[in-house]
Amino acid sequence: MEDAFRSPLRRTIEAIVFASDEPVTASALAKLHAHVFGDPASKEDVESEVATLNREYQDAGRAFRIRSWAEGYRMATVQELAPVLHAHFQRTDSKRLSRSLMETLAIIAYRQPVTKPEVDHVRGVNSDYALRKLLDADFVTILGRSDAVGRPLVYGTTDAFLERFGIRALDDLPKPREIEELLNDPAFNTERAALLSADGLADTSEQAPRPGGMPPFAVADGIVSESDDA
Amino acid sequence: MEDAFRSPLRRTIEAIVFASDEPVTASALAKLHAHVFGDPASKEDVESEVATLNREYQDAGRAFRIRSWAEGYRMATVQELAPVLHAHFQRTDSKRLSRSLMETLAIIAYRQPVTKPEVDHVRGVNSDYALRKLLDADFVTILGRSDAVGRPLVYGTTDAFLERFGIRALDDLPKPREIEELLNDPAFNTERAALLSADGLADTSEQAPRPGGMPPFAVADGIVSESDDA
Amino acid sequence: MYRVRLDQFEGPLDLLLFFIRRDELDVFDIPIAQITDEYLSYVSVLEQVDLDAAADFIYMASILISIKAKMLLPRPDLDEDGHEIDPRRELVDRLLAYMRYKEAALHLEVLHEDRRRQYVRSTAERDRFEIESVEYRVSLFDLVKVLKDVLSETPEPARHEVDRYEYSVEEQRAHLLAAVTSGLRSFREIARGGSPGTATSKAFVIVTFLALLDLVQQQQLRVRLGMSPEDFDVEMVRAGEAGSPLPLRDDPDE
Repeated sequence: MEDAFRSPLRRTIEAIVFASDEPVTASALAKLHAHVFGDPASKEDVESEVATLNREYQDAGRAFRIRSWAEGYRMATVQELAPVLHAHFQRTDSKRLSRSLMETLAIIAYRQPVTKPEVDHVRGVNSDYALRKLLDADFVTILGRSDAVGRPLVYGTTDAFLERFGIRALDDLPKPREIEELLNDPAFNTERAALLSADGLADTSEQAPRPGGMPPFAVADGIVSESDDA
Repeated sequence: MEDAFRSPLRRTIEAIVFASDEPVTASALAKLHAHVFGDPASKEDVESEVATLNREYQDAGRAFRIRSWAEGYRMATVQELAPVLHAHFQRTDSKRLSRSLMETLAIIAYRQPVTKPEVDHVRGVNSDYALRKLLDADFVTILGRSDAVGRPLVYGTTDAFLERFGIRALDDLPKPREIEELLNDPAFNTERAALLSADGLADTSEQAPRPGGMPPFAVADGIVSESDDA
Repeated sequence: MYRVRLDQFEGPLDLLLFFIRRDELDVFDIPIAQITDEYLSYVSVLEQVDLDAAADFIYMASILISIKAKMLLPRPDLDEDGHEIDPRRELVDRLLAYMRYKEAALHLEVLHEDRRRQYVRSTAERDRFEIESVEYRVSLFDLVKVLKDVLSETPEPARHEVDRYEYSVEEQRAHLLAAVTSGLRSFREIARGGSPGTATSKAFVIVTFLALLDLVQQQQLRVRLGMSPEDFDVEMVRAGEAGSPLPLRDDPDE
């Protein structure tokens, strides 16, 4: 086994990332190391030590890894242990984001900086409620004002959003497919089915289960028949 | 190297103790393991796995150990790294504004020119300390004297404030009307609030509840670096 | 009117996409007349439940009607090259753009799910060493929020005028939960008040329905479709099941 004590930088990184409640950037770690040990370190040094740490964790079967989220490092448990953790912390899935919040968030994430009227137009509905919830959750923030008429506020996503979605940087967001691509996809109909219906979602394994939600049509069915009797 | 994957109990212990925000007892861990894996484990099994984990940490030069307190197990950094941790967290903590400072700053920003008695009245507490801090930080300045009885000093925000909060001009602050729209939907009556509170959007499982009802907010990067020299 | 925003309503574009998918329509050749009629019948129902959301739907209804009218014009508008402008064009573009973001939302959701499987040290901050006061990081929005809190604490009598139904969502939640303790129940049955002959009202149904949505969202209840086009079944989500299957299922086998 390598003598890890020989690398104070590695221990510094491990200690800080372990003890932090937010992502720590490589440059902050490099600066800290230089400050405490009087020994200059580069961002690349930090990156390479993080890689070494993760290799050590992997080899030793550690329950956690150092992840790169929101342009910083964060220690988190490995995915395959989720069942044990879910069981212990009794996490239920009731805290998932609703579809309308997720939709609003997607529009803001991809179109930022974006104004509320723009979001409303894309969704076809008033997004006041969703926007407020996203602001409250600190996934979205006000970036400033647009120069457009009325100088509306413009919105964008936060670092907390990146962190809570496990995204390294905004550039890493998966690109939405172009419309042509969507339409030319032979799976378009299945895709559409998956997007739009409850039954389609149930068996698409690569898609996350949808947050508890009722599609509008189900609502309509229930009420139509009822209000007829009423 | 020992094959740690062979011991699900060890990984369970490591994952739970790592992620837990309170000490976890050996018997809770044994029960959890039995529950998830259908494989009974005793308190002694847990104790011996914890000892193994700590040996592994020691050998690998890890920055943390599992400590055994009366109430249970906790993971914590090793003593000798305290100076590094102190150095790091002192730096970051000093970059945060406390809630009382934020509150005071908000009132001054929106009500300026404003006197200290007015600020005190709105906040319901004495704002001496907060005001002094804000003056020190150059977020707030003395604009002059009021004509009111006693000719109290009047305060307002500085250009440094605008710059640090990424606001171009005072007009860019959200208007009270916009704040109302954002935060205070008039239709949001109590019933509705009660109905909707159930769908707590935030995945709160990883956030400790924050006193005072303020969600955690990320500082704009600008603020962090700027307040260094404040 | 009891007002509540039904967060699960996805909005008019979603509804249109649903019609298109269900009838396997060509997005570029939408039968506007047919879709408009269906759309309007939906909106008339929606108005009874959720006036807030209905406004969005009514606006789209007016767009549909105006497209329908333009389609009937003998001489359609021409673009600068002299080609006929399809009155549906703008709507189609919006539908397609919306589809893209819906797909993007699903991708985000996958990321969120994966991230939720990875636990961080929840109160790392507290473990470190004593930090005297809880402090917050801030953005411009925080200022606004704080201000709003402070201003709302400055006394000013608030007046709410709400016409109350004789049923509360709270009561109806209890009613629903009691109704399904013994197993799967039909919504119609529950909404009739449980026993035949019991007088019921629209208010009763609507409030029960709102309570149902609420419980579905909380994953206490699950709704099953497919028994009959005029009804759906409601059942309790047992402890431990929560979150595993979809709360809403269309299960044709049953």
